[in-house]
Amino acid sequence: MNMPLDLAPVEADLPLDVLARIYGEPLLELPKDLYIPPDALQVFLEAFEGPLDLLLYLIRKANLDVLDIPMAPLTAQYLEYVEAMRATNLELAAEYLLMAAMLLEIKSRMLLPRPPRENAEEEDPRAELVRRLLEYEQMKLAALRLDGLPRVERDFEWVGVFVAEKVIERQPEVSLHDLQLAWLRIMKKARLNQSHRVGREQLSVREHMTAILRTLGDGRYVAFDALFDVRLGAAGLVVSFLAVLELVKEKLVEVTQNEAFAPIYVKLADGTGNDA
Amino acid sequence: MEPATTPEAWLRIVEAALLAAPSPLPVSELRRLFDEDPGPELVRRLLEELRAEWSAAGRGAELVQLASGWRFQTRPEYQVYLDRLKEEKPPRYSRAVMETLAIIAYRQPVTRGDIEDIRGVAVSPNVLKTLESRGWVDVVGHRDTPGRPALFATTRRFLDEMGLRSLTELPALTEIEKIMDLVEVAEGPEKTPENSD
Amino acid sequence: MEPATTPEAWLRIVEAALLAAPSPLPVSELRRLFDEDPGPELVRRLLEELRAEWSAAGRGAELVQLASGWRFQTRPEYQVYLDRLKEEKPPRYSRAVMETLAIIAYRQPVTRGDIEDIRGVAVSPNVLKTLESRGWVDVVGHRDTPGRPALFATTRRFLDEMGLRSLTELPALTEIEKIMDLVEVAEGPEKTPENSD
Repeated sequence: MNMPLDLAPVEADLPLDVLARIYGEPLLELPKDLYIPPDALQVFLEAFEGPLDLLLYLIRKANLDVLDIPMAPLTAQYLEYVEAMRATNLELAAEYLLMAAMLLEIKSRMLLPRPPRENAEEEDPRAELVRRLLEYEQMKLAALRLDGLPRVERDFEWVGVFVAEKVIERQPEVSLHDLQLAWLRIMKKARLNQSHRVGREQLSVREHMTAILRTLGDGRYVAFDALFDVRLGAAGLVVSFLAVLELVKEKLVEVTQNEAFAPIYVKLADGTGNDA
Repeated sequence: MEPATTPEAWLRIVEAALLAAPSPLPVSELRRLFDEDPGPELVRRLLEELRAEWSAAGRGAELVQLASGWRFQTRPEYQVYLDRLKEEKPPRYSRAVMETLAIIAYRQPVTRGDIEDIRGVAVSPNVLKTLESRGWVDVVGHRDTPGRPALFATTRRFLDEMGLRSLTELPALTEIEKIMDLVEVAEGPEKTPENSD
Repeated sequence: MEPATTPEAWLRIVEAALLAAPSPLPVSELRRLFDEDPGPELVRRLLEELRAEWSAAGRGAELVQLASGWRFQTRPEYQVYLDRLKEEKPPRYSRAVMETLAIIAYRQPVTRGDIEDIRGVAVSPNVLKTLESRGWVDVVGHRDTPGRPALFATTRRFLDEMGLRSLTELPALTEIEKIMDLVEVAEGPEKTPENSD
């Protein structure tokens, strides 16, 4: 007797076909005389997921009605398998023996005279076994279908393209709030006094100081008037003027006038300028 | 960078994000791509358009919606080719693993005892470990019974990796009656079950 | 699976492989995709065609050739959008950089010496270089004192990037002083302030 050795659990690659799976169980042909070479028996045992699986196999193979299981032949056949396994000293899971005991018990209860009541069906000693067999079979089929779903890495791959990075360097983000806090820290640390107080007005003076320095950046003389933009309005002109005064005070610019009423020129103070 | 103002530009931004994403992107995440939040409806329209565009072009990959968001994946018909470049084959799972997974998926949350009741055999710790380490199953709580056994359920990742949006998309269970019908069909004398396909 | 026999099918197989590949694929690797080795020339033609196809469609990603092979990558112009999905926080300037920037912004024009006077510590050249290379600060002149130290001021770009029209829109220091008490409560002595927005 040549036992197929590929008794592995139902192949996942089979097309999803319930009928074929129910009736196309591994081991369609069992040796009639139940002589099974020990190594084949091992494989056989591994092909089943437990006593429920084995019972289902026996029931389905014999085309028995699961709702009206003939307990005597089924129990007999089950016991033969279990005996064969025990005889070859295979390590048999305790559940197989437990099931054997359960089958025998059901069989013996079936032999007892039935009470003449109408609701005998509910008291059928096989009811619990049938419920378990059907529930297990349902999950067994569900497992096959689940295995049949397209699955990542087996049936498809995730797409993950490279992100072109480093082309733009990630710059730190700075908010006005950050700037405010930074300044605040400085003030706290230095216990800044009045001289470091800078108000809104002074800030605009400082802004103009920077603007004037930029205008004078190349070291040339610039007409005093040209430093003032009338579009800034009176307040703006005052601020510009204050900026020039501050620059003079800080010796950053020189103001020259050759004679009274002659044009006034402004240039960067000596040695100042971007000629470095 | 000038702001993306045309629908075509939006499509391309969403496409770039989805192509590069290491995990499925939900609509809420995709909304963050833009200078101004376009709202969920517009993003969903862009996604549908993108999906249709890729589908019509018959590309090597397709845009799919999964439990945790949208993602590009290669079409299954190309897997046989892609497998040739693979170093190692994806794991195959034993019947014990798949049956345990099915019971957790369809009956969740369940304890190990529940699984053993249904399968009629002890569940090896390796089986649950296999499913947990794949990220398909995790412990979502404990049943308030003696021993406080752990309750197992499937994860979002399980759905994602099976290409499902929700548990309701699991293959329908064969109804018990159906199983019995099948038996009756097969019980016909000598009759082999017909397979029309 | 019927064998892929048309050039269009080959293109799609190569496309799927490249989209799913975790690293660049050399031509030698791509040849292994097919039932029969198409040879390097045909694979190269397919790659060129694929590149042209993606480029013409103006997709969010492009096919590029690198030293180690070919790969798809997102177009650089989309990075600014993709960055928004990143979990990681953007880099932050050190305390020294931020304080130096604040001093230059509020006290400009200032020399490095001025900054050191106010901060009470030496200013590393890197700090100023950081701000200059960002384009936020530049040298507007030199003070007429020994050594002719450079005078730093903020630039127009600084204002633009901070969303200001002029320096006068910087938070007024009177306001700052008003909230000082609040900050003293909120800010521990060693703690770097967190940006609350």
